[in-house]
Amino acid sequence: MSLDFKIHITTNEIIPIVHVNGEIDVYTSNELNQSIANVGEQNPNIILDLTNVHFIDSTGLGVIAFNAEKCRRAGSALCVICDKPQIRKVFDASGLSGKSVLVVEEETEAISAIQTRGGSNDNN
Amino acid sequence: MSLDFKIHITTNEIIPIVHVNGEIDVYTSNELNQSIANVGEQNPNIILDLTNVHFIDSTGLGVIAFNAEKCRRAGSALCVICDKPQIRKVFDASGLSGKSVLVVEEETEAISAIQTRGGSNDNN
Amino acid sequence: MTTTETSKRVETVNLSIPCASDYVGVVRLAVSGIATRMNFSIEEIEDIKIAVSEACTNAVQYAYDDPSNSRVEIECHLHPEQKLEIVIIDTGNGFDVEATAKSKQENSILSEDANLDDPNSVPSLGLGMTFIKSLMDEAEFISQPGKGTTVRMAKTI
Amino acid sequence: MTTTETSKRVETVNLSIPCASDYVGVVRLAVSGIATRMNFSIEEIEDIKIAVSEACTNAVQYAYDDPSNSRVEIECHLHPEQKLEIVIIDTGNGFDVEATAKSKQENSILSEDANLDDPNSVPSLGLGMTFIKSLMDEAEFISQPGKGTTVRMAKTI
Ligand SMILES: Nc1ncnc2c1ncn2[C@@H]1O[C@H](COP(=O)(O)OP(=O)(O)O)[C@@H](O)[C@H]1O
Ligand SMILES: Nc1ncnc2c1ncn2[C@@H]1O[C@H](COP(=O)(O)OP(=O)(O)O)[C@@H](O)[C@H]1O
Repeated sequence: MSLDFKIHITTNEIIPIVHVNGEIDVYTSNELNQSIANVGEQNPNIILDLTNVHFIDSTGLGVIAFNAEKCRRAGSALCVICDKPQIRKVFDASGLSGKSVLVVEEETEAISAIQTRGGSNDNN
Repeated sequence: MSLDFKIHITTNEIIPIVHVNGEIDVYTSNELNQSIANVGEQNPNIILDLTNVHFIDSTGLGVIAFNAEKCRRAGSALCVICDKPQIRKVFDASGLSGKSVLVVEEETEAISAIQTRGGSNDNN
Repeated sequence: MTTTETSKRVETVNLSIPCASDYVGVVRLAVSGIATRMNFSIEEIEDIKIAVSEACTNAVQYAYDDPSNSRVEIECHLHPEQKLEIVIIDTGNGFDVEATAKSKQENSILSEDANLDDPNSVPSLGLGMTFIKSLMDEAEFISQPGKGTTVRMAKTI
Repeated sequence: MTTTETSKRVETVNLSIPCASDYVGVVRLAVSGIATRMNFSIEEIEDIKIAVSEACTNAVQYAYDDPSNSRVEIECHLHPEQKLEIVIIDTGNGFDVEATAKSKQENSILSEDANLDDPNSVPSLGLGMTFIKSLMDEAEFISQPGKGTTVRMAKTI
């Protein structure tokens, strides 16, 4: 069902990945924000996997931008994995993709993007 | 999208197969009825593939039972392929599965069921 | 509606559609969305979708002589005890609920004397009300000749 | 609604929800069902879903001081010229549409002086109305202080 929403966390190498399933909107974005905040307490860098997200609006973008900007100010990075054109389009329309939020299509890209831009977790 | 509805016809050996995609309800069942009627003009036996049907109610059942009963009276058979428990359940609840409508899980089963029960098309 | 809500009140979603077969699927989608958020199981959601579909289909097929300017109203009441109550209302011709329940299936496809010659008029199975009763925990049919029909159904998680 | 319908009239589906974030997804589902039946493309349906979501979200977030007894009404008008018009209505506080359009994004996350210290209060992006305007063919915001806000949007296939 398209109203199901689930989050689970994995860790690839040293960067935690927040995998989101479902729709990110005003109802679900609080839970996403909380998940990212929890992960962020332990790790400066975060990968957000939106491969299984089929809807996002400006409320969802707001939560992602908020956390990405926090990362940026702290010298780390938040990277979004997203291969769906319709989700990608929302990031592009918002003007966020170029700024604090890195948007890539695959996990390997996300890891190298973070290592380049955010600096590795080893520095902490 | 779950409101998309499509029908296409293939022929396996000598029995035509009506493949249905989407939801069979009061809105779409006329189109299904028409498709089966068209196929039935050429062929006494019919296989109805509901593998990609995710919803059916009594209106849809009515159309299937109507055509199955027509086949039965003509000495041929209509066989339904259906592997989804929730669709199967509707057939079972209706009491149709045992009577004119044969319900099986796979195409090969459907072919042999029709050849046993309906007699092969060669007889015509 | 969910564990994050502390509301102990009934919350209501209302839907109003033209009395036409096109819109029955829209009602199913909206209702399945509500049932999903209430955390009904997939099987329960399927049951609710069928029951709602049967009631809306009956309104579309039988309620009005001329349905073109008529409407069907659907009320979804989300009870705090995790019960979803759905009410489908038409203001059509109404029917005799008891007599229909008794005579059901007499003119069904499955009876030997059913006329199957006209492919454009498929006789009904007479299963709609039976499905509603068997798939939901509660089902009530209230119909008044000339005033219309109200079908009230409910399911608890 | 489709090619099989000969109706040349506007057909309307109405939806009414409690003013709560839970129900915004239900509205998206219902609207996407209508748009699918009208044969909008998948991309267009996504655009419509986002625009509707933004308008409902604004009603839920900003319209009422105490949203607990308040409602949001959604009207979907299906025009025969394959135009879907959607109107989202709240009877809340209203706001100054022009002033807001001018000042938008001033307190956004993306401004350097945005306060990001409280993880429980995420500043908004100020993109909702912009998205509605850019994703739909028509968009109109009518708001009266103390009376509420009506957002009218439309897209043609
Ligand atoms: N909303 C309604 N308005 C008028 N008549 C109705 C309505 N719902 C049901 N009926 C009557 O009750 C009968 C039985 O309905 P049902 O059990 O759903 O079986 P079916 O729809 O297959 O005939 C219908 O044939 C119709 O005559
Ligand atoms: N329905 C509404 N009721 C009251 N105020 C509203 C409503 N919709 C929008 N607003 C006001 O307009 C502002 C801009 O809205 P919007 O462009 O959607 O951006 P955002 O929601 O990200 O702030 C909101 O912050 C709010 O003050």
